[in-house]
Amino acid sequence: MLDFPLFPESASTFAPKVDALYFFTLALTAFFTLLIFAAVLFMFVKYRRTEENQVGDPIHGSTLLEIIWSVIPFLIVMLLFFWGAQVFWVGVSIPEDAREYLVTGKQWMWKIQHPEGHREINTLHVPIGEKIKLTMTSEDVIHSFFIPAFRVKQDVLPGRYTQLWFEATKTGEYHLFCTEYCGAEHSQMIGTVTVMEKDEYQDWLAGGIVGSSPVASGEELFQQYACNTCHENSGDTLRGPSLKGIAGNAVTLADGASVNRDENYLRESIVRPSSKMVAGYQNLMPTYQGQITEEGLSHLVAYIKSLGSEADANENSGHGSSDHGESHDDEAADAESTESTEASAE
Amino acid sequence: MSSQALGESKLHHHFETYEQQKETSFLGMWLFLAQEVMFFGGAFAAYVNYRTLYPEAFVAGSQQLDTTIGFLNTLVLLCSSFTMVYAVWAAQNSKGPKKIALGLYGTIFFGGIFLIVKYFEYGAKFAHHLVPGYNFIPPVQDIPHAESTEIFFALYFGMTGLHALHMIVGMGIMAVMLFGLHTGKSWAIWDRKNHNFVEGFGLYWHFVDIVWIFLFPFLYLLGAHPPSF
Amino acid sequence: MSDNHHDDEHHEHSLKPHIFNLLALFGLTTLTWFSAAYLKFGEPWDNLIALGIAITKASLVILIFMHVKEATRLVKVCAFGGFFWIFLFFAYLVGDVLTRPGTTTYEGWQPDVRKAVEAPIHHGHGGGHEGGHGHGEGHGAGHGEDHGHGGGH
Amino acid sequence: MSQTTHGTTAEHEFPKEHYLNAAHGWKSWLLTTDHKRICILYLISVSVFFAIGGMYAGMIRLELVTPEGDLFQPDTYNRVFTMHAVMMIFFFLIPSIPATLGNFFIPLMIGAKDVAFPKLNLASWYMYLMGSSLALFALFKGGVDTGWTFYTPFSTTYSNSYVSTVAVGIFINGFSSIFTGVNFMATIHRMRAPGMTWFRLPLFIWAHYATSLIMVLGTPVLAITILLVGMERLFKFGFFDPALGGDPVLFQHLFWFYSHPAVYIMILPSMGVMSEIIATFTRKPIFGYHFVAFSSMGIAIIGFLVWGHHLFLSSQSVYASLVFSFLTMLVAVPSAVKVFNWGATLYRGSIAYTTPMFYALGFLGLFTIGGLTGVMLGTLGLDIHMHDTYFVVAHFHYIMVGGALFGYLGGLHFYWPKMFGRSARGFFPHLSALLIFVGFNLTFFPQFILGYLGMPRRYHVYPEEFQVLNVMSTAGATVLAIGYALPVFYMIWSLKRGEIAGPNPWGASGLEWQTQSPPILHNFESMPVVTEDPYTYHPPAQEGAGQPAAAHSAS
Repeated sequence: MLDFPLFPESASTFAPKVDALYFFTLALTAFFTLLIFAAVLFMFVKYRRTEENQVGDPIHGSTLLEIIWSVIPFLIVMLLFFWGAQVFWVGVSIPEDAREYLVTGKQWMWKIQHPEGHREINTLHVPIGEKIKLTMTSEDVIHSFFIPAFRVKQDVLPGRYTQLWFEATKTGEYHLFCTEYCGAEHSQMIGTVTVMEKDEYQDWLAGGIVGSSPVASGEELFQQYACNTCHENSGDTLRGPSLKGIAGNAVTLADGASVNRDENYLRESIVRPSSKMVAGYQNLMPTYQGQITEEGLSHLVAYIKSLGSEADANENSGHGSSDHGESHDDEAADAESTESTEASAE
Repeated sequence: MSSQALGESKLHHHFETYEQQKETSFLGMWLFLAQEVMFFGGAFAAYVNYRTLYPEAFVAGSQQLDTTIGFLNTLVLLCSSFTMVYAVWAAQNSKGPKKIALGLYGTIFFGGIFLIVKYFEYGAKFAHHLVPGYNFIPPVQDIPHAESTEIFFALYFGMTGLHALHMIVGMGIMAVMLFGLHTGKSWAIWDRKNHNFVEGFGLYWHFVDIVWIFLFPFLYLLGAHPPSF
Repeated sequence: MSDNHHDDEHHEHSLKPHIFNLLALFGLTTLTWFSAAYLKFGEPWDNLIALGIAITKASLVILIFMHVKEATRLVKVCAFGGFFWIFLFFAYLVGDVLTRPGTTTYEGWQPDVRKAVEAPIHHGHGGGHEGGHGHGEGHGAGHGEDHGHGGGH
Repeated sequence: MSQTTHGTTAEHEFPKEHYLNAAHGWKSWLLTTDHKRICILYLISVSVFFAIGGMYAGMIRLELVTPEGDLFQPDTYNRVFTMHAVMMIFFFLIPSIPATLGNFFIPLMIGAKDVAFPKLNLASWYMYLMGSSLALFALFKGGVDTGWTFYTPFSTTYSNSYVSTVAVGIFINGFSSIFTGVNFMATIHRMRAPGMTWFRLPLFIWAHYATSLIMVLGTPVLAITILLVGMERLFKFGFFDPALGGDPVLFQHLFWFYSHPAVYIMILPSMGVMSEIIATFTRKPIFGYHFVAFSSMGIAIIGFLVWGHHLFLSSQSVYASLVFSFLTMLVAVPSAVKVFNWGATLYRGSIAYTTPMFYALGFLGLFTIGGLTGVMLGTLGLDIHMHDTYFVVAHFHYIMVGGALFGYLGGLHFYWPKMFGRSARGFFPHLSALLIFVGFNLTFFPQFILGYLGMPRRYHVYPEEFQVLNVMSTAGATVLAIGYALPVFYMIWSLKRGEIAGPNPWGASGLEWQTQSPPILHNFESMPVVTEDPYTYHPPAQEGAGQPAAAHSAS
């Protein structure tokens, strides 16, 4: 019964960085608290009032002391600021080469999809020693995705994508919590994260029911909504911009601004196509808000991102690949504008 | 409005001098106005946030508003500020209750015109399906963030509504002041020595004017087009 | 506040500055209306002109109509402090919005006025934002299997 | 100030005329404009809300004894913790010290007959009453389940509880706060007695001036935010719900622009009380008076610019997070300066062992822990892990209970004899202070550990391994509850039976101790004239007036 943890499991490459900062600040807190308690108690006893009419020494202060105890705390908190910012920077710098999982939060469950297509609800299986990136969105209110053992947390908002990343270092089962209050069963919006050896993970993948991968589902949707009529195979001129190789690159918009085509841009361009029009195209596309589920949107975005290179596109899309050759001119133009505006987008 | 914050005809028990009483009541009034600045400021912050996010939608929204009406209404409100100044001047210089009342009637008159115009402007929004959450249809479709024009109109109704509410409260207070003047109430004898109430209320009315001075360009002008005569 | 310290002196106030002030305000209002309608210097400038004129007008009202010009320093601080404070808030807010990932960068940005000027088109098309309202009922819907995931089935 | 007798043994008679018997009947209370009577009205009403909030706290701790969540339905639990926070923050902590002790003692300390706008003062109490009644009404109808932060779009679209009612209640209550702030600032600027220069003001006044600044500049932003939420709920104006085109992060900016400084509304007055208590019971000037005074202003001003540290993980811009983290770090410096100066004041003092002094010592330790854990949370890298866990809960309870409530209770014990003319001292007050200190630490220290282990806030069901620490916390809460209950008995008892205090039972300096206890209706028989710096104590060796005051020049 009295065997209870005082310190959480540390199971990611990020965790030791946070823990080091934690132990340092903890030591600092303990030092100053004990210092003040001890000093106060000592003086409390030493300078106790012994006579009824006794008064204290009229000491008014010392500028030197004031400077000392302003500057020292200032230096300490600056150290904490820079150290903390550096750790934070590691946390928010999402590695490009990570395996990408899609996460959708809703009241009150986490829906997770592996890059290979496996779906899980409230569980997450990941291989050890590999960088994992989660692209997350919510169907309703704000949630927050938290794995204490990895020391990672990120709010999950409706209407936009947020990301977090980790690299597990220890196999085992860990808690997964929602930490942004989200309604009645907030405390039930929990799950487990299972970290497995790589080969075990492969076995697990093989044993599971394979749905279609996000990219494949995305492509299916792409066909179903006939996106290709405008974005791929419309003969002479494309009515919409080609989608190949665009993800992650900057583009010049009709109004002259430049925007980085990240996940949020792609999502917005599906949901509200008119929001950020690429230069040189008419506003013809209808809005798909409310017509495609959040997961479907994630799939479409994943599919568009998979069109990163010609090779990828061919491998992933059986049907549409024959038309890909058509749009070289536009791509070149795209690439050019990309280069010219990349600097301003940064 | 803290009417009790403004000077009255007697020296209150907790003050030592008239001057102290007067300075205190004005300081209180100014602090209250600073508070009002932050209150409207919060709404302006929402405006600034969304204009940064959806500039085209806000331009499209502005263009649904008639700048000529806005312009004329601004002039009307400035006139009401002037008549308010006149009332304060009349009180400060012991010009007698008639002139004070004249200033107040003028202020109510111009304020009333402003509100009546506002009423017709609101009515037009209902007719043109521009009331957010009720019958909204984006006025222009083929611009980026066309749907967000709805937020523009939400802010338009929210902010002009709050402004109008402040005017209505002000006009209510003026009605009480006029009642006092006409019935010769002791608290409504305003002259050179005692005009704190009139002057303090004047500050409030001018503040309401200032709010409109910012609302006019924010809502009507930024991205406006030439008016059609 | 104009006569804090001279209450008892018979020092007649003049209406003149107020009349001039009213005329100046009329002039500035006309100017801002005219410049917004006919002068187009491009996005940041038009807005800055409109805001600059608004700030000038507000300052005139504060300084002259509200007698702050002759008031004590404390009153001056109160009169302008609130504006300064809310301005700080705006600065932070815009700073956050502009540096968030996914926000358009504003170099050389021009609003597409051309399109917005066209006569209002009333598409009977509200579907775009209606989608969200339905979620309100989702409150009680608990752990049902996620219906229609992927949307492509 | 004239020579004071520091002895506390002199026999006193209870004054015949004082503010409590200056008028009779319920009208004389409900229509009073006397700041001292309004203090009493506030004292009664905030105590009621403290009791209600405390009851809810008890329900939370009771539920969390077991990990299963078997006492309440999830929905009920959510309403319980929301009502706990709403009652405690908006209807207890924010008005607690300013509206009671501030109301009573600001005029007394600066030598004024009343606050600048007595009727506004009464209006503020009625605003408080209206706002809190609406919240109570919502509570009886079933409460509200959004958490006190009202995060959108949950509060605007998804919650089925009485959000609008409570929002209107908080909106109205906001005006009570604004009125109080305007009143105090005008009072401190314009109502000081002759000779009471800015640097002769007690530090209590400086702290309240800084507090009032926040009340005047911050509260209206909360009011407009609440109004926008109300409009979104009622008219479907899409201000904050992404489904309607809004930006939920904007809500968080607007909300925390008030609600972070609101924490300083709670703690600054408490710091003011601490300065008074420590100076009185060491009988010595506060070390570094100017630095303590300016640090209050520094905390108020910088504290306004750090709200974004609640948004590190909300998808706020990373650059904004860096700026906010930096400013959060800066705010730690004036807080540290205060703690060091209070500590240094004890040096070579004449320390009396009294209940208020025990509270002050508890405050010093707990505020240090609360402040430093706040710095930990402001550290970007750590906040990723700690945000929205019990670590945050423990941190802000160390500030709000260990800081603000200790100040309130300490101040109440300190000023009780002045307010009612009779002392409440001896064994029970000491015991109560001890129980509160021990109970508080037992309740909230385990929560730091729980937080780092990863237990999220607002959880009604939690993993089993967290149970032991939660049981400890609940056990502590029981001790805490006993500690809170004791004063109700001995303080009410003291009103009739307590030892008659006399004007200056503690041998303190300051104008408020010059007049009789309880004071007369207009505070002073004649206008006091101030000739000395605050906290000047004359050595008692030579009898009689005319002794040169102790060295004045600081530093």
